[in-house]
Amino acid sequence: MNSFWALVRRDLRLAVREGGAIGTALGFFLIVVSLMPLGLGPDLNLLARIAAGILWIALLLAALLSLNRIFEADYEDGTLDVLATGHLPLELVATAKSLAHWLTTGIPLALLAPVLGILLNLDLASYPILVGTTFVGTPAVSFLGAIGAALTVKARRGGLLLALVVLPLYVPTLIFGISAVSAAAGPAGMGAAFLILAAISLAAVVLGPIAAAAALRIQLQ
Amino acid sequence: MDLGPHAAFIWISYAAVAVVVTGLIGWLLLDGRKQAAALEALEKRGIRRRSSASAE
Amino acid sequence: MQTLTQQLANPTRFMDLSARVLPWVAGIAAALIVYGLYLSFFDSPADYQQGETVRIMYIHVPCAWLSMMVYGLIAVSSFGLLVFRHPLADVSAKAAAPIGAAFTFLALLTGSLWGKPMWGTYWVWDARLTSVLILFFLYLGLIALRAAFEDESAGAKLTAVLALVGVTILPIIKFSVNWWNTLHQPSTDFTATVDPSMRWPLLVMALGFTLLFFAMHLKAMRNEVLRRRVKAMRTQAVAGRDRLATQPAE
Amino acid sequence: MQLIAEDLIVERGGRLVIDGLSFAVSAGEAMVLAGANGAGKTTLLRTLAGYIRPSAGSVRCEGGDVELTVAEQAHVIGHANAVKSSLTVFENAAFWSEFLGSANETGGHIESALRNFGLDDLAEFPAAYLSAGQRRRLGLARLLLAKRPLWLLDEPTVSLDVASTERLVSAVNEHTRAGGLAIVATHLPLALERARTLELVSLRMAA
Repeated sequence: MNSFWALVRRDLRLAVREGGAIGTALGFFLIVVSLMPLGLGPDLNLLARIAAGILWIALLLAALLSLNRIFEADYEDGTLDVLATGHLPLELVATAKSLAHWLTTGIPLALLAPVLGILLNLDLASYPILVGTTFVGTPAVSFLGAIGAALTVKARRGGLLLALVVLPLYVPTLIFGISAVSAAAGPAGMGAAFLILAAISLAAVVLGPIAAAAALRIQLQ
Repeated sequence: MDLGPHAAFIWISYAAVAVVVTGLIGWLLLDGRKQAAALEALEKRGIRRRSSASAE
Repeated sequence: MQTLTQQLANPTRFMDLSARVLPWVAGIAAALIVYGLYLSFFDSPADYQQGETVRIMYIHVPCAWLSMMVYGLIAVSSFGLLVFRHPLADVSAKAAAPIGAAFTFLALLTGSLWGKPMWGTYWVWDARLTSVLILFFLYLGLIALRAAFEDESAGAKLTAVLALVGVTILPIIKFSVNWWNTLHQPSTDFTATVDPSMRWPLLVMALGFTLLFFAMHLKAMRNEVLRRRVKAMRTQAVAGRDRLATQPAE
Repeated sequence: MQLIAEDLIVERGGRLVIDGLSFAVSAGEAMVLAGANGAGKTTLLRTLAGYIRPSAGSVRCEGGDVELTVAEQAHVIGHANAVKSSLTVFENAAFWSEFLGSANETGGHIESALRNFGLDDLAEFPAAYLSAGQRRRLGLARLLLAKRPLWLLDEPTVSLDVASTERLVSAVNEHTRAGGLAIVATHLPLALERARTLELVSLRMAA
C-alpha cells in the first residue's frame, strides 16, 4: 500500500506544481455556467428552475476537459511503462490516479458549483443538497472518466474522442444528480435518487479501475 | 454605530475586501521572501549571476 | 517620461529605484485607506434612497475602477512588449494580472452584496455586471494562457496578443450586452451624480486603492525580477554542477 | 536465477517479428541484443518485460522469487525517461524508490544512486532545468534506486556523453558481478563483462 500512496502523493504534488490544469477546468466551469443565461435570457425564475441541470452539465463538461490528464502525461514520458513493472497491480495504479484526479479536480469543481448557483439564482434551500450530490457524484466522474482516458491514451485526436466515449457513461450520474436536487424540493425528499447516485459512484470506484487497467495493458503493447 | 437593516451585507463586503487584499499582500510578501531565499541559497553555493560576475 | 522608461529598462536600476519608492507608496496608500474608512463610516450620511447600504459603494467603486484601470495597464504593458520589446513590460503585465483579477472579483462580490438588499437578488444579468464578469474571464484567460507555456518568452508574447485583443473586444461586449438586455435600468454614473458629502470619501478611497494597487504591483514586479534571476542562475548552474560533465577537467 | 525464453513467437501489427526464439540468460551474465533497425530488439525487450504477450512460447524466471512475475523483478529502461519536469531531481528519484522498492531499503540509497550518475549536486533543482543527457542519467538512476535482479535496457546510451556511458557500463558490470542479469539492446560496442551477443535478424529481410 506504500506505493499506492506514493503515487497518489506524487500526483497531488504534480497537480499543485502544474496548477494550470485545475485552473482551466474551474475557469471552463465558470464560463459555461455564465454562457447559459446569455443564451436563455436573464429571466431569473427560469434560471432558478433549471439551475441544477445547468450546473451538473457544466460540471461534467469541465471535468471532461481534465480527464486526458489522468494517463496521457504518464504515457508520453514513459512513466506508465515503469508503473506497470511495480509491485502494485495496474488496477490499483488506475485507482490511485483516479483518486488523485477526484481530489484535484472533482472536489474543486464540487466546491465551485454552489458559488455558481448564485449566478443562476438557485433556491437557497437547494444549496446543501447540491453540495451533497456533487460530492457524492463526482467520484463517478473521475473513476468512469479514467476508463475513457485509458482507452484514448494513444488515440489521435484523443480529446474529442474522449468526450464521445465518456459522456454516455456519465448519463446515469447526470440523471440522478439532477433528480436528487429537484426531488429534494418535492414531498418525497431526495432519498432514493441520492442513494442511487451514491451507488453509481461506488460501482464506478470498483469497476472503473478494472476497465481502465485492462485498457492500459492493451495500450502498453 | 447603526448600519440599518442591511448591516450584515455591509460588514461582509468590507470583510471580503479585507480578506482578499491581506491575502494578496501576504502572498506577495511570502513570494518575495521565497525568491530572495532561493537567490541567497544559490549565491551561497557559489553560483553568481553572469552580469554581476562580469562587472567585478 | 521617455528617459524614465529608458532608465527602467535596466532591471538592476529598477530594483534599486523600486526599493526606495515602494515604502512611500505603500505608506501613503495605507494612510489614505485608513482615512477613507473613517470617512466612509463616520463622516458621511446615509443615502436617502439606499440607506446605509451606500457604504458598500466606498469599496465597490474603487474595486470596479481598478478592475478596468489594471486591464488598461496590462494592455499598455503588452503593447510595450510587442512593439518596443521593453524588458520590464512583460514583468509588469505578468505581475498585474492576478492583482487585477482579484480586484475584479471583489468588484463583482461587493456589487452582488449590494444588489441583494437593493434589488432583492445577488445577481442580475444586467449589462454592466455581465461585462465585468467577462472582464474577469479575460483576466483568467491571461493567467491561464501564460501558465500553459513552458517557453516563457513565447508565452509572454502570446499573452500580450490576447491582452490587446481583449482591449478591442471589451467595448463591443459592453455594447452587445447592453442591446441583449434592456430589462434593467442602466447603471448610474456614480462619480458624476453623487452628492459632494459622499464624493469626498469615495475619492479618498479610490485614490487609496489605486496607490495600494501600485504598491502591490511594484512588489509583484520585484518578485518577478527575482524569480527570473533565480531561473537564469539555475539554468547556468545545472551545466556547472554536473559531476560527470566536469569530471574530465579535474 | 535464470531468465528463460522458449520458442517465442511475437507478432506486431499483423507482422511476424520474432519467430521461434529460445535463449537463456543466467545470473551474472549480460546479453547484448544486436541487429539492424526493425529487427525486433525493442519488441523482444517489451515481450520479456511482459508488456507484449507472445503469440506462442513463454518467458519465465527460474530460481527467483516465485511470488513475483518477471516484470516485477525487472527494471525496464525504454526510450523515454519517465522524468517529471516539475519535480526536483531528488523528488523524482524518491518517488521511484518508494514506488518500485521494497520497504526495507535504507534512506541513503537515493543520494548514492544520484551520485553514481553525477546528479547529487543537482538534487534540489527541478528536473525541467536538466539537459537531455542529464535527464537520461536520472532515468538510469532508477536502476540503482530499487534492487531488482533483471535489467532490461533499450538503447540506454542515447544522448549520453562518453563519461556518462562509462558510468552506465560500470553500473551494469557491477550489477552482473553481484549476480544480476542484464539484457541490453545497443548499437554501440559497450565494454560489458561476461557478455554474449544475440544477433536478431529482421525476418522480412531474411525471407
